[in-house]
Amino acid sequence: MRYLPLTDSDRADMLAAIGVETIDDLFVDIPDDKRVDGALQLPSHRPEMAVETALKRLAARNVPADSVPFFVGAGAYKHHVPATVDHLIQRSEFLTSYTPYQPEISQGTLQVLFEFQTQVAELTGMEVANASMYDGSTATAEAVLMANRVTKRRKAVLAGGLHPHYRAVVETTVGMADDALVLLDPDPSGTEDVISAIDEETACVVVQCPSFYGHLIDLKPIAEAAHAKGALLVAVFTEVVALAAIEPPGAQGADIVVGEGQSIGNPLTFGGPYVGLFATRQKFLRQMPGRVCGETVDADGERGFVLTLSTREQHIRRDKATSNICTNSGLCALAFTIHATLLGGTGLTRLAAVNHAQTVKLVERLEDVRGVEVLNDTFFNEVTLRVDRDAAAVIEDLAERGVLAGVPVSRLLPSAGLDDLIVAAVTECVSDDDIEAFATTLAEVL
Amino acid sequence: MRYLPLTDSDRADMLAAIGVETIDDLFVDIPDDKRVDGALQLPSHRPEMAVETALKRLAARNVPADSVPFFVGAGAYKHHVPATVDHLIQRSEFLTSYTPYQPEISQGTLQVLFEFQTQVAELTGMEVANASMYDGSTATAEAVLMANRVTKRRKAVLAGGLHPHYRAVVETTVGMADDALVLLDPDPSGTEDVISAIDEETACVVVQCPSFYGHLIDLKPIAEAAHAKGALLVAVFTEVVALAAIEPPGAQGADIVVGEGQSIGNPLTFGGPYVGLFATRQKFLRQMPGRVCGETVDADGERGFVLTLSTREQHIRRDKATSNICTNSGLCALAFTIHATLLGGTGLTRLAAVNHAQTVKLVERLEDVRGVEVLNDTFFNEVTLRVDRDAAAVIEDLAERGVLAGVPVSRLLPSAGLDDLIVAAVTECVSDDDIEAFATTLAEVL
Amino acid sequence: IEEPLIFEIGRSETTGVDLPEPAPVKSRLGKHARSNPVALPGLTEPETMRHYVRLSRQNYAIDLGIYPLGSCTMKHNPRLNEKAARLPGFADIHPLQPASTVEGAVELMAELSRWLLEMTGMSAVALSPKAGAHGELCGMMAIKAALAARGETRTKVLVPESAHGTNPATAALLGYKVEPIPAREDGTVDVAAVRERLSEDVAAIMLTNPNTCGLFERDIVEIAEAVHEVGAYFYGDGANFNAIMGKVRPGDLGIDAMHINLHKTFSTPHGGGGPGAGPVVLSDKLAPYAPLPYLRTEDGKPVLVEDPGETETGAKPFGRLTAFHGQMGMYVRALAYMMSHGGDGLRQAAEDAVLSANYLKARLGDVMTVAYPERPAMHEVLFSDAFLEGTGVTTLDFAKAMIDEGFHPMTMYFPLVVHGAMLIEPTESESRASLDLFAATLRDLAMAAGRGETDRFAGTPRFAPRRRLDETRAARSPSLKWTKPEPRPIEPAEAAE
Amino acid sequence: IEEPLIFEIGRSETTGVDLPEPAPVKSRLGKHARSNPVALPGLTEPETMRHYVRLSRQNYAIDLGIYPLGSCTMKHNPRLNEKAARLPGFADIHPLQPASTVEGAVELMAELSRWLLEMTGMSAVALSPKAGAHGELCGMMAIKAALAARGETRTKVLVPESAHGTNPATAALLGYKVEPIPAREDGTVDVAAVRERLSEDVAAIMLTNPNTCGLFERDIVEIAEAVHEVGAYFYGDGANFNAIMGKVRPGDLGIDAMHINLHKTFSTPHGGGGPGAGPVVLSDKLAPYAPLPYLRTEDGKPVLVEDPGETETGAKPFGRLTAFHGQMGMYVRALAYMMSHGGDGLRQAAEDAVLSANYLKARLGDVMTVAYPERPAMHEVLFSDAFLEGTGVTTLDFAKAMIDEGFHPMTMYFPLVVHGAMLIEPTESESRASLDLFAATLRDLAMAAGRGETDRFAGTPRFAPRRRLDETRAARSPSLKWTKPEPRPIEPAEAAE
Repeated sequence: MRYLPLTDSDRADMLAAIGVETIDDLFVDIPDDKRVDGALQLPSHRPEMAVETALKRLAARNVPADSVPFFVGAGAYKHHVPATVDHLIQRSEFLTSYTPYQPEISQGTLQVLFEFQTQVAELTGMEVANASMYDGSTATAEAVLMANRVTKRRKAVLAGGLHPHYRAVVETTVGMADDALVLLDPDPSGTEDVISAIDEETACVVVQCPSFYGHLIDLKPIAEAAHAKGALLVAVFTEVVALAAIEPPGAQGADIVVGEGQSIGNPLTFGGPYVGLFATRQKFLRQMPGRVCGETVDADGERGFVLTLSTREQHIRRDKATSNICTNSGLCALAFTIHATLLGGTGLTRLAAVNHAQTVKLVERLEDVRGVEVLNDTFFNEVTLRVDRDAAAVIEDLAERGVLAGVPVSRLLPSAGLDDLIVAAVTECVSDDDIEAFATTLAEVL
Repeated sequence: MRYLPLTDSDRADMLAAIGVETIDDLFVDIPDDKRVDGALQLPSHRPEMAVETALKRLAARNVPADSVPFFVGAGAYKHHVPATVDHLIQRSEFLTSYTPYQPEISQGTLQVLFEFQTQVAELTGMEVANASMYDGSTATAEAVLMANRVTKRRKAVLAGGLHPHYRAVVETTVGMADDALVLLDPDPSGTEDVISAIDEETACVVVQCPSFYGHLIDLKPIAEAAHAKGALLVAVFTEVVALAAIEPPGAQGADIVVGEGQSIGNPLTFGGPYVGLFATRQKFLRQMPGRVCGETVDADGERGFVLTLSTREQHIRRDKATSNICTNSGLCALAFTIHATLLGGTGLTRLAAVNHAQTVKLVERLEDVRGVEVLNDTFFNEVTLRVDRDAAAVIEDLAERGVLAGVPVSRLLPSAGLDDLIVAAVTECVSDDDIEAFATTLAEVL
Repeated sequence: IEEPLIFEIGRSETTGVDLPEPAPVKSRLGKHARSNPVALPGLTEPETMRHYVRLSRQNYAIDLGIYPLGSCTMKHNPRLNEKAARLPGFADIHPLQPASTVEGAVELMAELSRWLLEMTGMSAVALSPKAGAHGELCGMMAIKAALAARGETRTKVLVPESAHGTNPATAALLGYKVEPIPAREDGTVDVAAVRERLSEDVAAIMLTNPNTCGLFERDIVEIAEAVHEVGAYFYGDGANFNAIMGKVRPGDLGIDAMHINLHKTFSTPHGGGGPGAGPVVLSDKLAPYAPLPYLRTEDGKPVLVEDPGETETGAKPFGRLTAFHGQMGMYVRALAYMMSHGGDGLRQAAEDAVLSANYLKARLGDVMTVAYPERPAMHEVLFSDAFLEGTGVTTLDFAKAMIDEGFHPMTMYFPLVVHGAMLIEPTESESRASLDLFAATLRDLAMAAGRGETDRFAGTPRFAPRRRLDETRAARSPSLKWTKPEPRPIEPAEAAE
Repeated sequence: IEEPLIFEIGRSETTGVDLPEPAPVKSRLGKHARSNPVALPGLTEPETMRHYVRLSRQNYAIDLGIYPLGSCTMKHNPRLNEKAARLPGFADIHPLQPASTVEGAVELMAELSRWLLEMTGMSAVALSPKAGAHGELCGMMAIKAALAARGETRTKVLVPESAHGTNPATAALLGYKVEPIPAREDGTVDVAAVRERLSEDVAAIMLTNPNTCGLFERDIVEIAEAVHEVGAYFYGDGANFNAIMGKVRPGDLGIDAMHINLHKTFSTPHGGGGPGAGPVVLSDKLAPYAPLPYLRTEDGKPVLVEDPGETETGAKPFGRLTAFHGQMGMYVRALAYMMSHGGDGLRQAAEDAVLSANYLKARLGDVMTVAYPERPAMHEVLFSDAFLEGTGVTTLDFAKAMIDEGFHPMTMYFPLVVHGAMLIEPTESESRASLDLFAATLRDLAMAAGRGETDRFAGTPRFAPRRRLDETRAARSPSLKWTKPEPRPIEPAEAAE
C-alpha cells in the first residue's frame, strides 16, 4: 500500500504503546452488530499503473473540446489556459495547503486572495469582492438571499435572460428558504421588459448580461427602476471575459454582481470545479456571504493578510451566519488570479476583442447558410441561432460529423417550446477553419 | 512578447543610462558587412495557443508506446513511472537551478546526487559512482578511455553481445582518440568466447549483461581472465532493472560498471535525454570521469554536500582532464533517484520479478507459434527471436496490425547477415492480452 | 524576502499572453462597449512565475510536514490523481456536450457512485454538491422535500453543541429553528437527551459521527430509532468518515442522508481553501428526492437525467443545486484514490488513522489534558488547555510556538464544548517517525509551559514569514482590496526646488 | 530544518510502488540470479513526496530570482515547453519504433534543424550531441575526419586562454596538442597573434564568440581567413550565442563548426546540471562528415539515416556519437521556444540580453572594476576584483555575501585571464525592476567593502541552508556515498546494566 507509511511492526508497537491488543479494541464504541464483517464488496488495492490504465480508458471514451471544431458555451467556455497557470497551481505549497487559518504560515494563499478580490472588484466595477464561491449559479442564489437580508424583503424577480440552470438553482435555494420568486418568461429575443415586474415588495431583480441567449442588456435603466422601488439590482454573468469588452455592471448601478469565473484560468472539466465571483458595494459588506481576506500588520508592523470579518460566518455565528459556505474554490481562484495577472488589462482587452471578432465572423458566415437565423442584434461571444429543424437533432447530426456546435435550448428548457434554438459560443480557440466547418456542416444537415 | 519583461520605455531609459543612442551601438564590434540586415527567414512570434496546437499536431503523428501492445527494447525500455516522479522533478527549485557551484544554496540538488551515487553503487555492487553521464553508450566510451588511462594500455576488446550502437560509439570515440579496438563478431547465440581475445596488451574487455540479445553472461571467469592479463573488465548494461534480478557485476569482479539508467524514472522520449550510470572501484576514483558529489561539513560543523574532486575535471585541468564532460544528466538522475526511492529494495526486486515473469510468459506462448524460435537459454526481460521471414518486414507487418513487436537486428547491424532476428523486450507494462496479441498477430504474418 | 502585490509591480500595458490580432470586423457590441479599458496590471511570464513561486513559499503544506488540523483530514494527495484529472478526456470536456461524446465521463460518475454506496450502505447518491456545507444543504433539502411530500411542515432541527458551524447555518438557511442538544460528560450524545427534545415539530437531527470530540456516538442506533419514531430524519455529517471507512456503514446505523467530503476522506487536495466536493448519500426514504441531475441506468448504461420532465416514476427531485453536474475534477481524483486503495486499503487507512490518533493520545496524555480520556479516540484526539492553566502560556501562544518548531498547529478553540480545545488529527499518511517527532515536540513544549518558560512562547512565531498578525485591526476597518496609494504630498522644500 | 538521507529514514522492506504479483513461472535466470536482494531503502509515497519537496527548498532557482552566472545563460524556462515535451506522442515513443510510427518526431527534428541552420547560416546540423562539450567533440571529430579524408594528420589546436575548459579538454581527448593564444589588452584575440601560431600542423582553432570576457571578437573574419589559408578549420564555441541571435550569423563569419547549447540559448531547463543538448552546425566543407544518424529529405519528407551502408553519395559520416538519435526531449522544448519567439523575438531577446548586461555595466562601473571598459559588453559583463584590493574583503566573501542578500552569485574566478573574475550575465528575462534591485544590492555591497566593513562579509552566508562548506575536506578524503554508521561501541557502564 504505497500511501500508508505504517508498517505492521509500527502498528504492533503503537498498539502496545496505547495499551490495547488489537486494532478493533479502538473501535469498541461501534455497536457489535453493526460492524462490517470482513471486506466490503469492492475491488482490492491496485497498482498505480492499473488505475491509470483504467482511467485513461474512461477518458478515451469522451471527445475533448480541443479535438474538434467546438462551439459549446451556455455557461462554461473553452478558452486557452497558459501552461504557467496549471504549473503554478500544482506547486505543493498551493495545492496541498488548507484554508489559511494560521495566517503567519499562509501568506502565500492570503496574498493571492487579496489580489483576487482586487481583480474581481475591478473587473465588475464594484467596491468589494469576496474570496470566491462555488460557481456562478450558487453565487447567484447567495446574491438573492443577501438581497433579501439587505432589503428585508422576500421577493426576487428573475429575468428571462438568466441561464436556466442558474434560475433553477435560485428557485431551489430560495424556494426551500420559503422566500418568493417572480420568474419571467425565457427571453430568446433579448427584448423583455424587466422593469414592469419590479414593485415595492421586490427585494431584487436578477439580470444576466450577456444574457443566456447572448444579448447585451442595458442594466442602467433597470438599476434605476429597481432603486426607485427600494430594490437591488443583482447583475449576473457566465462569461467573465465579456467584462473586458462591455461596460461593467458596477458602472451601470448594479448592487451585487455575481458570475462564473471559469473562463479565466480554469478548464471545462465537465462542469466543475469552477469559481464563483461575488462583488458588491462597500455598504453591504457585512451582509456578504463567504470568506474575505483583509490587509493588516504583524507584530513587527509589516504588512500581512488575514481572513477577516469572520463574524459573518458560520464558525462564529452558526445559525445566524450570512451563508453556510465554508470550503470554497480557492485553487480555482488562484488559477483565475494567475491567468488574469498574465493577461493584465491589455491582454484581457485583446482576448475579449479576439473572442468578439471570431463571433462576428461566425455570424457573418452563417448569413450564407439557408435555414438558420441569428437572433442577436448585439452580442459578445455567444449567439442564439434559430434553425428550421429540431435543434437537438441538428446538434446530434453535427456531432456525428465531428462538429460540437452548441447547445440546444431545449436541453435546458425542455418544455418551453423553444425547440428550434441553439446557443453557440465562439472563443479565441475557434479558428477560421472551425467556423467554416461549422457553416458547411450545418448547411449539410439543414 | 510574453517572455521579454523589458518594455520599450525601459529600453529607451536603459540606453540612455548606458549612454548610447540605439541598441546597434552596442553591436558595433560586429563587422558592418556581416550584420544581419532585417529579419531572418523565420516565422514571427506566435501565441502559446498556436505553438501548442502545432506541436500537438506533430505529436499526433507518432504512435505512443502506451497505445499499443509494445515490445520494443534494445537499449531503451517502456516502464511505468509513478506520477510522483514527474511531479517532483518539475519543482521550480529542481528544474530551474544550475549545476550546484554554490553549495550553500544548492543542498537540494547535492543531497540528491549523494543519494543517487549511493544507489548506483549499491545496484552495481561497486564502491563509488559518479553523478551521471549523458547515457549508457557515452558512459561505455568513457569507461574504455578510463581503462586505457588506468592500465596505460590502448587496446580494448568489445564483446559481440554489446549493443551495436554502444559499440559504434566506442569505435568512434576510441578510434578518434587513436586507440585500438578488437571487435568480436555479433553474438546472437550468447555463446561467444571472449576470454581468448584477451592478451597482455588488452586494457579492458567490455561485456554487456544481459547482452544485446538478452543472454545472461557469467562475468566472473571473464573478470578473472582479464585480471590475469592485467586488463580490466568493463561491465555494461542497458536495462538497469535487470540488476535487481541478477548477480551485480561488482560481485563478479567487474572493475568499471556502466550502463543506461533510463528504465528507472525516465520516459522513452525517442532516445533522450537518458542518464548514464558509471561506477568503479575506490582505487580508480581519481581516473573516473564526470562530476562527483561528496560529503563535508559547513562552518557550523553541520553535514553538507559539495561537488568535489574537481581537479579531475576540465574546469581546473583543462587539457589534462579525465573527460570533457560538463553538463550531464542531473534531472534524469533526480528522476532515477526518486523512482528508486519509491521502489526501494523490495519494490525493485518485485519489479524485476514481474518483468521476468511476463517475459517467460511470452517465451512460453511463442512456443506455440510456427516459424519462430527463441534463441535464449537464459534471459531477463529481453529475448532474441529467429523468424522464418525477413525480420524487418515482419516488424512492419506487425506495426500495421497495431503491434510494436521489437527491433529487427538488421536495423542496427545491416550487413551482419542477421536479417531473420528480432530483439523483443517485455516489461511490467506488457499485459497478458498484449502477449496474446503479439503471438496471434505474429502467427498471422509468418 | 517580501513579495509586493501585482498592483505594485505590474503595469496595465504589460501582458504575459500573446494573442493573435483580432480580425478587423464591425463590432456588434452596440452601445454596450466598455468606456474605459480594464485597469488591471499585467506581468510577463517570467515575472508571473517568480511572483507566484515566491508567494507559494510563504505557505505551509502537507507536502512539507504533518498538518494535524482536527476534522480536516489533511492527508497525502497522490499526484496520480492530479495527472488523471488532467487527461483531456476529463479536463477538456464540456458539461453540455452531446451525451454520446461523454460516455466515459458518465461511466466514471456511475463508478464513483457505486463505491460511495457500497461504502456507506445507502440507496442513492446525489453527486452534485460542491462542498461539505453544500452537501448538508442538499441533504436537508431532501428531508424538507420528503416532509413536504407527506404534507408536513416541521420547524425544528436538533444539533449537538459540538457540531461544525455549518450544521446550524444550513438548518437556519432552510428556515429551521436550531435546537442544541447537550453532550454527556463523556463527550457523546445521550439518546435520552435526544428523546427529550424530539417531537412532531422536529424535522431532523444533524449529528456528526465520529463526532468532533473524536468519539464514536455509542447511542447512534437508538438515536436513529428515536428520531424515526417521531417521523423525523437523521442527517449524518460525514466530515469524519475517514475514521470508519470499511469499519461500519452509516446506512446500517439508521442514517438517512450524509455528505462525504471528497476533499477530506478521499484526498482531493484542499488547494488553500477549495474546491471540494460533497456528494450526499441517501436512504431509501430520501432517495426519490435526490436533486437533478442524477444517474439512472438505461439498457445497462448509466445516463444522466437532467430534465425534470423525463424523470422515471417515483422520482421527485427537489430541484437543482448547481449549474451542470458537479465537481467532475474531484470525482476523477477521488475515484483514482479509491481504486488505488481498494476496499482493503480504505479499511486499512481508517484503522491507521485511528491508530495514529490514539498513539498521539497515549504519547501526550501525561503532559497535555485529554478532554475525554475514557473512550478510545477515533481518528482525532481532543485536548483541553487545562494543562496550561496557571503557566502564563495562553492556548494561542502554545499554537503559535508550534509554528516555530516547524509544525502547523492543530485545530484550536473547536469544538466549543471544551475549554481551549486543541483537536489533533494526524491521518493515516504520517509515518511512525513523523508521529514521534511531532509528539516529542509537543511534549517538549508542554513541559516547557509547565515549567513556566513563558519566554519560549511569548511573541511566537518568530521564524515564520510573518509574526503574529493583528486580526482585530483587519476586522475593524476592513481593507479588502488594493487601492492606489495617495500621492505623497509635496513638501514645501521640494516644491521650491 | 535538516532533512536526513533516504538511507537514514527508509527501510529496504518499505515500498512506495504497488506492483502486481508476478505470475508463477519457472525462472529463466539460470545460475545468474542475484544471491542477495538489493539493499536499498524505500519510502512510501507520502514520505517520498515530503523528502524531495523539502530538499528542493534548499535550492536557489531562476524561478526564485536572477541567476546571473556568466556564460551560463540562465533564462526563464517556459512551462509550455515542459508541457509539450510530455505529450505522449513525444515522451512515450521509442527510438527504434518503425519509422512509419514516428513521422511527427522526425518532422520535428527537421523543423528544429531548419531553424538552427537559418539562424547560423550554416549548411548542415548534427543533432545528436548531448551537451555542449559533446557538441565540441562532434565538431572536432568532423574536423579530424575531414583532415583524414585529405590524408592529413595535423597535431595542434589553438585555443585562447579565456576559453572554457571544455575546449582544451576536447582537443586533448582527440589527441591534439593544445596551444594557447594570448589575448590583447582589450580582451579579444588579435589576428596577428593567431597568424603567428598558425602552420600546416594546426588542425583547428577553437574560439568562443562573443568570448568569455563578454566581448565580440572584432577580428573574427580575418582570423577565419587566416585559419582557412593554412588549411585548418574554425571551431566556434556557441556557448554565448544568446548575444547574437538574429544579429549576425556564424556561417557568415567563416566558422566551420559550432555547437548550440539548447539548454542555454533556447532555454531547455538546466535541471541542476543537465540534461542539455548540443547540436552542431557545420559548414559546407564539414557537412559530409556529420555523424549518424542524420536527416535527409526523401520525396519531400525528412528521413533519419541510421545506416552507414545506406548513405547517399558524398556522405562520409565519421561515426556515431551516442546510441539512438539524441535529446528529443530537448528538441521539443527548444523548438517550442523558437516558435514562441519567432525570428523577431529571438533577435529582440539577443538585444535585450546585451542591453541588460551593458545596463549593469553602466550601473556598477563606478563601484566595481570593469575588466574591459572600452568595448561594449555583449550579453555578459566581466569585472575584476581590483575594487576589493586592500578592503580586507575577499572575492569569495563578496560572492557569499550576495547569497545573504537573496541572490545567486555571478560566475567567479572565470575566465582565468582576469584576476578575481566576476562574470555577470543577466539574460533578457529580467525585468527592469529586477536589474535595478540587483544593481543596487551589488552597489551597496561594493561600497560597504570599500568602506572596509569586513564584518558584513566575514562568515557569509549566514541565512542560507548551509554556511560556508569545507571543500578541501571533501576533496582530501572523499566520502561519495552513504555508509552505515558503525554501531556505537557499548560503554562498560551500559553493558553492565
